[in-house]
Amino acid sequence: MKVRYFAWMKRTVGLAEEQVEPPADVRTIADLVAWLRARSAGHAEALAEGAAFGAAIDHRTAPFDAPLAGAQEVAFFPPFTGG
Amino acid sequence: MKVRYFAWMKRTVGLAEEQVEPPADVRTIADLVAWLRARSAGHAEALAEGAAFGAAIDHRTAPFDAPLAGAQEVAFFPPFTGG
Amino acid sequence: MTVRVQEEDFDVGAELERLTQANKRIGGLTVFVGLVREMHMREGLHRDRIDALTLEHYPGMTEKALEEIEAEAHQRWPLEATLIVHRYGRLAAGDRIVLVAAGSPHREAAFEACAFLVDWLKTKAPFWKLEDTAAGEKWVGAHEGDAEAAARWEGKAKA
Amino acid sequence: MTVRVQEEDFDVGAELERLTQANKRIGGLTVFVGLVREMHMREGLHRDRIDALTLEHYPGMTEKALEEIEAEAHQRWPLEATLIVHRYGRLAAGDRIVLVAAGSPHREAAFEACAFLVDWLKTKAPFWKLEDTAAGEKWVGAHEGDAEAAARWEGKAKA
Repeated sequence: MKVRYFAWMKRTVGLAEEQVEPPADVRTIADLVAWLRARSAGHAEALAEGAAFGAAIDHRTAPFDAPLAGAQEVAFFPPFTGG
Repeated sequence: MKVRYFAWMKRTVGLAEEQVEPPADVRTIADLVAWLRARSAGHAEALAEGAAFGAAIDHRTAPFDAPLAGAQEVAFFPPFTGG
Repeated sequence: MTVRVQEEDFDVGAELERLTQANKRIGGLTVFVGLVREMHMREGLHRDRIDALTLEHYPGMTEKALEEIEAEAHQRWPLEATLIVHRYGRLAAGDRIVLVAAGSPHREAAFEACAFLVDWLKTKAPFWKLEDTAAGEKWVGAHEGDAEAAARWEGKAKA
Repeated sequence: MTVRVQEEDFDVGAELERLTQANKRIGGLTVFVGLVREMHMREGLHRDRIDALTLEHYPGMTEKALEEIEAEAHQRWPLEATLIVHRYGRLAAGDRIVLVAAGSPHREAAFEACAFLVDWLKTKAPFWKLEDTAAGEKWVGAHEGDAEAAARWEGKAKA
């Protein structure tokens, strides 16, 4: 599964994207967030509890309880500020 | 005093404008309308009671009770349909 | 603040470029372009297509009315730039009739001011439309919705 | 229905000409142009002028999000034509960021749909602004008013 980070989360994690293979008990986005936090201090900071960020599964915004089954690409990003 | 007619009122009166010298007791636009009606069948039809039209004094919309004192140009027209 | 009443067409891109260039305080520009719409009109047994119309106006009063409407918009919203260009004369379906633009630091002000300018010019500027149909000429009646749209800005305090 | 995400500038006049030409059913076209506004930011003792920003986006997701927003507008209003062009990359004060246009037989629909498209793209399309200040880079926080503006269209029935 590919994980991508955008805007300040990319700088904080120190990566634009990474290939990960979480264990079988990582079933939702919330599970993935908790699992990713352990990868580095940057991950822990960017994905900290209470931080304002959202997620997408395969290019579509998804809530944190969305199941990861079949996901090719999961993205994390701060609130959008376009327009 | 110049009197001007626009849109269908111009066709109905048969004139785009005319120079008139109403008597001294014609003090308001309403007075002028009543006085102009007597000028021709076209005037009477265009300026008939109950017809939907408005007026302007010297390029500014004015209510029918507006005084004519000092007016150079009075205009009569149907409701605006621009834009 | 610019108001123009003209017979010839206008170049939307060039007008907007001129309006916003050298003003870096504009964050949002809202623009309205009114066009002659091809319409089908039913009257009795007849069904006519309206292919063209003629816009008559009141030279002298028109400019004054548009300038007052524009000044009113500047009173109500923090605007950096406004433009009204209105055509008169004969126009065919697809032709541009009017261009209205309002630029502000904030997009809400730009949107509201542009809608206000369009609503008020429809009911307060002396223009009249004469439609050409196969059956002959027909003066367009005032649209009830226009009076309602204009009225929603009456007495509203500055945003 | 057209959505484009691009680094290069767009030509407003040419875009609108292309959008409306050969469609004589459009009576009103409402357009929004978002521009980079020169801003002054106060932080502690410092007062910085923001002269430029960098827009990052999520290729692939951005286009999909904009297309969904556009499709939603067509569901809600009788639209003949819509266009969204959004830039990314480095932009200086005065530069155009986004062009949104909605054309309809009726001006009310054109105005509402254009405002809707702007409100929703601000909160539902994956763009992020990074401001360049003399003191360094600063990611722009989400604007509370944007969420409110977007929310006013939630659950609204078709006009």
